[in-house]
Amino acid sequence: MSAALDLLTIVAILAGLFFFLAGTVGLLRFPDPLSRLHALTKADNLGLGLIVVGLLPRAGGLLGVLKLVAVWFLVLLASATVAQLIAGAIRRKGSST
Amino acid sequence: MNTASLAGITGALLVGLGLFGLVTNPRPLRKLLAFNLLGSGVFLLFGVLARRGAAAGIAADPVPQAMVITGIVVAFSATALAVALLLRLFEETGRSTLRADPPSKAAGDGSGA
Amino acid sequence: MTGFLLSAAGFILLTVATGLVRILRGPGDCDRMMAAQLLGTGATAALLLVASATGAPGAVDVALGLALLAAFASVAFVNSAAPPEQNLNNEAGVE
Amino acid sequence: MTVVNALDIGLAALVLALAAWTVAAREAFAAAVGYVAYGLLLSLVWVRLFAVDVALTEAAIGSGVTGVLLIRAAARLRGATPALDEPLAPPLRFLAGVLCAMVAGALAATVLLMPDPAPTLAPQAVGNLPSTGLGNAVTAVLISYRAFDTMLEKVVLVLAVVGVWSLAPDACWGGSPGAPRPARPEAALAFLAQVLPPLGIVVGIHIFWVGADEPGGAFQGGAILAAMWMITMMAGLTEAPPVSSTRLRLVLVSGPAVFLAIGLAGVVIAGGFLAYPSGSAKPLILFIEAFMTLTIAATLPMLVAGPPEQPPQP
Repeated sequence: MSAALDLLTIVAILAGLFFFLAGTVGLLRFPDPLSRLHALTKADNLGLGLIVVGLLPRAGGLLGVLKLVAVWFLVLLASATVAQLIAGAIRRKGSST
Repeated sequence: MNTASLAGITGALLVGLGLFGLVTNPRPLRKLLAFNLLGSGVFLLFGVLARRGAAAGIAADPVPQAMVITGIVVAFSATALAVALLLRLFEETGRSTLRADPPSKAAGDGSGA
Repeated sequence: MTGFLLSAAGFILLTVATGLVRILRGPGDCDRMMAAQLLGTGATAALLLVASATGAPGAVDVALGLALLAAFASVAFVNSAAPPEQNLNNEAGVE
Repeated sequence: MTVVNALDIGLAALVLALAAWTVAAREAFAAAVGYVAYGLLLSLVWVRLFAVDVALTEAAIGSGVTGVLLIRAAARLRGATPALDEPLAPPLRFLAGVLCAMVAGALAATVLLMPDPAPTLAPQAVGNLPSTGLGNAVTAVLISYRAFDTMLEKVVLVLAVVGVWSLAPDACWGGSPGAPRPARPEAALAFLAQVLPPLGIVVGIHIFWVGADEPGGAFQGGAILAAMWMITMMAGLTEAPPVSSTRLRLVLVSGPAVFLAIGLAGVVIAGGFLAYPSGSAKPLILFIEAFMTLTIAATLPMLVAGPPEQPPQP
């Protein structure tokens, strides 16, 4: 059982790392600000989310699980809002950025 | 090299960097940023002493830790006061500089910022 | 396992650090803000991994604090990044 | 061990790179963004030093609240004319660089030459914990062993607010600060400001409460509560209260006032200024901390909001 959980941890964290990498590459390589914003939210949502999933078996107790899920939820909330706000700021500035 | 010594060297370099920015950058807001860097470098040196003072079952000496916590809060209030002074100076004179040179009508107010 | 978690934390830091090139290059302030946002998420993830690996008590609370404050810098940026003429209309009493 | 080393070295390099950017950036705004990122990473360094209480403070105040303060300031100073700000002449710059490098080098050498393990007060701090009833030695140092220090530090916070307020133009005295409100209403931001505070208030009180036994405490919890008030102001959901508000002023001074009152009562009851009667130390400490949390939660947003900028409403 614990071997299976360890496997879950490793697979989920590796997948999370992939999304962090993808988000960063997108932030660096995409040509315009709105696509870069798109890449950024992938790292926030999926990257951190998969890492939280991977760490859940090691959380130790209900409070630990709740805290991890709360971290993910809060970052999701922040990233969704910030994406919206920054997209608005980019649009108002036009293509000058 | 362990974590504590590495953090100590980082802290020392931060003090150097902060000092350099404070001395060389003429703009007040940048001086403020540099001063905060300097301060956090000093805090980090406290943290190194705390970590090396691990004993009695706790991983870091609590006394320097408590001093750093107080320090962070005081540094913040000082920064906030300085920012308020700077913004007020800018509002009064339309400039954000520490020079008391003419042609400013309110330079006397500002030289103390 | 500890080694794996710490390496993962290191990898994330390395990745988002590369993203910081956007703070250097810009070109716009929006891009700088995005890089800072990515660094915030990366630091939260690295913190969770380090907390799980070393078992430092309370480290998850730090991640919780970072997550709560994740949006603050960007919100302050968007609030103050309004075009100047709009700024004047809305904050007539301020200038 | 090598993985840990690589992680620490990478983290240190990143912190230093961001610090260098903060110093070297051409624009003040870019430098402020760099400083925010720097503060984030610094809290990671504090976790690596096992100073979790400090990491919490750094995350909440050093990066979050200071970030809002600096980004607002940088944005508002953007119109400033840099005409009179010519940089130092290159030879002087070089000299300054050499001197600062020497300072840094001397400090680094001192750190490396200092005894390891360092002299420590940890055994005494832990040994006296039973008399305070606390489990977190850092909180014990703050509120009990070095209580005088912490009380005066609260006074400093209130003095800073007085200093900021005293910068108000004459016509605006008694009015509201120009709170960090949005330039235009944003539905997404309003949503965030409605969902975040309930959670944040729970987390803030949790961190204050567990501070007695685990990392946390009045500073950290109060800073998170302060951030929650700030986000509602930043979203335009609430206005900053006028500085003449009696309620606001009472909250601002309640922390140091309660601390001082209990300290003075200690002279009579426990035989010393700021001494706690044995047996009831823990409830008293928590009582003081509750008011300190409140004071911090009110002070930090007022410091960020700045001096009054609107004339008082009749």
